[in-house]
Amino acid sequence: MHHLLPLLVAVPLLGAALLAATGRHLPRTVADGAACAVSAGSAALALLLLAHSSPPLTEWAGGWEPVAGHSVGILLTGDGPGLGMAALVCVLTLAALAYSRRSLDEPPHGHAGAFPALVLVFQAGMCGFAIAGDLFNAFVWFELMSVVAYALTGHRVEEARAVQGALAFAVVNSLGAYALLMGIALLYARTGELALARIGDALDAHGPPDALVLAGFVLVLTGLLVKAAAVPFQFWLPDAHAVAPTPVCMLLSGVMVELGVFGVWRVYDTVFSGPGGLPAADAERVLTVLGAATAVTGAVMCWHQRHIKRLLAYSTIAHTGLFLIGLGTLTPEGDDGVALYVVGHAGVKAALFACAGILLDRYGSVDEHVLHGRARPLRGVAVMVVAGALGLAGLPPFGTALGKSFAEEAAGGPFTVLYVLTSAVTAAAVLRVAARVFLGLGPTPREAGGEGAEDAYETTGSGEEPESGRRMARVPDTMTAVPALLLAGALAAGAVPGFGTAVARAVSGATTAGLVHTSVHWTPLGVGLGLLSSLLAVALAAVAVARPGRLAVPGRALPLRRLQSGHIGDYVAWLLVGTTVLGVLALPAVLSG
Amino acid sequence: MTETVIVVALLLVAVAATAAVAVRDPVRQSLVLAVLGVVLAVLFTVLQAPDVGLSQLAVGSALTPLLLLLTVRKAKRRGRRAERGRSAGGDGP
Amino acid sequence: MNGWILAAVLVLVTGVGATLWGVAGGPLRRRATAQNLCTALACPVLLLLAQGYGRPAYVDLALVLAVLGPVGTLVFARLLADELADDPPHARGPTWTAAALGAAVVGAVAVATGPGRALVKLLVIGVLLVGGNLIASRALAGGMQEGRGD
Amino acid sequence: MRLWLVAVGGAGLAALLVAACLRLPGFGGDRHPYGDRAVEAALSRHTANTVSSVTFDQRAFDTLGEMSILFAAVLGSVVLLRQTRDEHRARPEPAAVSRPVRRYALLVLPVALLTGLYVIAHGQVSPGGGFQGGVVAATALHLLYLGADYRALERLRPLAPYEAADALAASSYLVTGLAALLAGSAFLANTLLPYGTFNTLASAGTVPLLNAAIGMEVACAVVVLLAGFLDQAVEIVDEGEHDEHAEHDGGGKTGGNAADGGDHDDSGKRGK
Amino acid sequence: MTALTHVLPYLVAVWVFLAGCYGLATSRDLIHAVGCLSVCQAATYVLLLAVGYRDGGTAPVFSDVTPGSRPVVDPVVQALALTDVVVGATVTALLLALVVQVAKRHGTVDPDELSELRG
Repeated sequence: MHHLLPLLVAVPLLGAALLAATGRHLPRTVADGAACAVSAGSAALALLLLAHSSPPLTEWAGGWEPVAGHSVGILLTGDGPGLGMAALVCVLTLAALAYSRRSLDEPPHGHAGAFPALVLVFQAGMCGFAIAGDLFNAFVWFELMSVVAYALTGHRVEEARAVQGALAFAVVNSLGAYALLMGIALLYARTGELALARIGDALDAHGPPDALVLAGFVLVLTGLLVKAAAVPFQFWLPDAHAVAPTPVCMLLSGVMVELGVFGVWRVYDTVFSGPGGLPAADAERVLTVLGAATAVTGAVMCWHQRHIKRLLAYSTIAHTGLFLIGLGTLTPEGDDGVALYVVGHAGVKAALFACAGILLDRYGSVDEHVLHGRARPLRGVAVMVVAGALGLAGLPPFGTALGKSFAEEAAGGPFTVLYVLTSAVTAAAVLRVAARVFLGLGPTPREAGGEGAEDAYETTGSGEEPESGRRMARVPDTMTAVPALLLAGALAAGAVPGFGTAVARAVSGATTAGLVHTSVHWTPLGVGLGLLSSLLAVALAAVAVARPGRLAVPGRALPLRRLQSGHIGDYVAWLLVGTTVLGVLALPAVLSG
Repeated sequence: MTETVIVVALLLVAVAATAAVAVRDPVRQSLVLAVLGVVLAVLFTVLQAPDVGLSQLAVGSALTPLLLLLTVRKAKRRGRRAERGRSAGGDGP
Repeated sequence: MNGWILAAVLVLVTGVGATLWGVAGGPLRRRATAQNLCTALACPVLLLLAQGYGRPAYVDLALVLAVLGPVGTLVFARLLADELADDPPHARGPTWTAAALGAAVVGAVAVATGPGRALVKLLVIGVLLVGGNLIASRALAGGMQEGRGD
Repeated sequence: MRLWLVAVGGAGLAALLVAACLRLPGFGGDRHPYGDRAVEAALSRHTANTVSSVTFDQRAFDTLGEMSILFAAVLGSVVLLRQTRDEHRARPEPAAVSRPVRRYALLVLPVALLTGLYVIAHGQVSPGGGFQGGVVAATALHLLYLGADYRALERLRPLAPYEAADALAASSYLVTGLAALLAGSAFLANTLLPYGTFNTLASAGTVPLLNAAIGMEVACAVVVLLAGFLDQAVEIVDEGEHDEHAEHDGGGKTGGNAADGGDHDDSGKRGK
Repeated sequence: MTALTHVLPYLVAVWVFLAGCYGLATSRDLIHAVGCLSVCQAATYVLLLAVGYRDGGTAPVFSDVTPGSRPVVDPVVQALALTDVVVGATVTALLLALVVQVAKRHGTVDPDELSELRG
């Protein structure tokens, strides 16, 4: 069974290569169908491997089994969390490909295979990262998924914003990747190893942490947190997610960002959690402080958006912050909760992006003000957006609610309040959009054109072109079926009894070798908090719609919004500041050691 | 002696990299980057990494400058056109 | 102490260092000439190093540089022809010095190598190096286009 | 504001990195456990160039990833640099390159191609390999553009086969890996072929195969990549740009009627 | 001499990386910024190879030396760096392709003039 692990990468890559080779001569439907088949096949493979992942599968690529405990090959780790992420990637890729069959514009002549091939390579990169057990190998797949993501983000080259967002994305993430590589080089210099577990052992053998370990930790984390879009590395994300084609947004927000969080968990857990790494207190400080800042920033910015895709992008940032806080507890309960939360969030967020894509294709705009009341005929989509918003808020029995309740219980104290507020605010923003766009509630915004009167620090959603090339008269069935299925999946993740416990067992199989079993089920407190944040979200949205002036004070958030300047130089400067902040937060580890 | 040559190559790389950053015009920068590529290849050779040096030579001596210059040429043509359009339109900001 | 490496250090410091200084400032023609000279000088350095380390395998680097270095300069000559045409660089002295140095180094290494396949490779490098750089420098000086050359 | 951020962030990062450097084992240290193991493993598989052994045997899975990055970057560039609806193609004027340069280019072209192939072929024995040789060979082809003109290059470079070959080379790398899996060993295991005689071209098992696949992939990738940029810089223009375009491309012109407007090719050659 | 040379290569790598970051942050031209990014990348190669060096060592390529006759440097970092050099160049090309499109759609390559995405 373990020999099949590399196939998770090889199958989509082979599919992509063959598609690219023959794409010139294939009709579009065949190319899309083939891509879907490859993606479905690898999803089945991932689920099969996941079913056999206890005890964790390990595979040495190239058959370089260790001799006397040492190997020269590359370790692939097929444990519960890794394969779980890989399965999530495959399922979501399948959804995105199915969605893109009808939504995207006719590909340019002679490039029919290019888009599905790129999506398949993207899938391969993300799967490879999820199962990597070797630091440099993880870097390679990390770089692969970044590179494909740049190209996919800029796919609609006719659009000025798309290419600008893609370039900011590319520059910031490339720099993050180079920081990661520097960190790898530093760790290699100290330990002379590249396999994650070996690096951890060698660090422990060396003694207490010093400046070198700290620098390695900071640089590696910088790379991963840039991908996870933690404050202050988050600036690229709204720029990129707002302009990428909708199926790509589903993947970017649904799993790629979460893979950054997963990478943080994997690296800390296997490399830095021993006595030679970073003490738990310091790691906790780093993750929770950054997580809290990320959650607050994301929620505030999310509330102030009128560009719907950008709004969803900020809500992804807010939720990433919550994930980081959950991981920052460094407890098995926190890990379980975050794992489940990520699964639920992926379904909900991808569904919401799909709905935004429908709006864009149907009405040629994703601006909340321009669309005011115009989408009344799309009842099904309206129901899905409201359901998605409640999923973001954590209404039981969504998977997000179950995961969130566990994570917030593990975090405890003030973080519980933060969890409730953040999820409520992001959900309220989506509900506000739903009420205005689909129901036409509230006063019509004065400057419906979206031009001229806007204040200087705002990105309107009216300049976007429909991805289908022209506005669609009716919405194709696949485009509504995909978000409906995704929402159903997110619902099932919480509602199906035993799913949560299965996730928890998969996670604990990797962390504590299955010694500690947490059973994940609904608790009265968790249900209560979930209901509370949903109610809060509805109330906030109601106030915002009825009295637009009361809650949307533009002046108060302006300093924060000014930081999001769209200038690549600023983003790079913040990245440098971020590494310094990381270093300062983790500094006590070295001073005490 | 081997140590001296390593130090010399390192210093050359540091200077070339600084120059590549300090030269702000992309055309001139691409000339500096070409030199940086060659100096890096020498450094890799003295660090006993001929494979990497070969990689660097192959990429740095002709490929990267060609890509950079083609981009400059395309961008400049666009920029000039936009400028002319702006002055002709008369309503530029 | 290794004379070959000492020679390499000397060429590196005086020659490549000078071209680095040349490429970092001044008008475009000076920079373009410096870039050309840089490849012309780095190639002998690589040959000297290969001999100094006692690794004939390193000669491949010099071969690749001798092939691609002038190509790189031709790239500049071709794509900057308009800019360079206004103000063509003329650097006969340094160019011929570099060429002579290259020929001398190739000769010296060839003598040390002795006859064989390695010698053929060295001679090919020598021809490519000297010929390529003279042509490239001529192209920079306006020889790229028909009718404008000297 | 930005300068302050850069100063603060840069100073912090610099302090951190310098502190780390001081704690690094001294330059030239003797402790390289993984490296020493890799040398032994390479010798056990009769691979003279240890670096190639690491690249194409011990860590071939990494190289698969790197190759995919290359593949994705090229595919992405082709998509990004495609001809959009508001653009059309204009044939560039043939450039007149002076005779010595032309002669040099045509003379060196085969030499450079041979050098590229030589570097690829000797990957498992001496410094070199698919990555380096592929770039050299692909660059060599572009001597035609430098020494002659763009049309000459286009004649020798129909793009479709290169794009297909790029993808097929990537597939063949994967297929070699899968063959090992089907033969009952691990993915990308070097167990299919005999290891051969040390320090000859036919040594090191599947390393030469993977090496050749990478060489072909890199060469085709670079050709396709440069084609995208050359098309953009030389051929593709948008409406209203043509007059200016004529005065610029080709690098040099003998003069005469520069704006030869009758030479449009709106359908795009790539489509056919 | 030795105390300095034992850290000099690492310091040079750090310097090059920081210089590249500075150039990237203050760049007024996107093409220049991409060039600075490739400078940052060069820093990672310098660091990797410096880490793998061994005093008196030679390349682990046994086409012209007998295995075991001379100490060799670490081949692993070389393998890591060598693939990355070529791949880095193609990634640079991808970035430049984006710059070409930015120039086309915005008519400028000055990041200060790109102000569409903010807030």
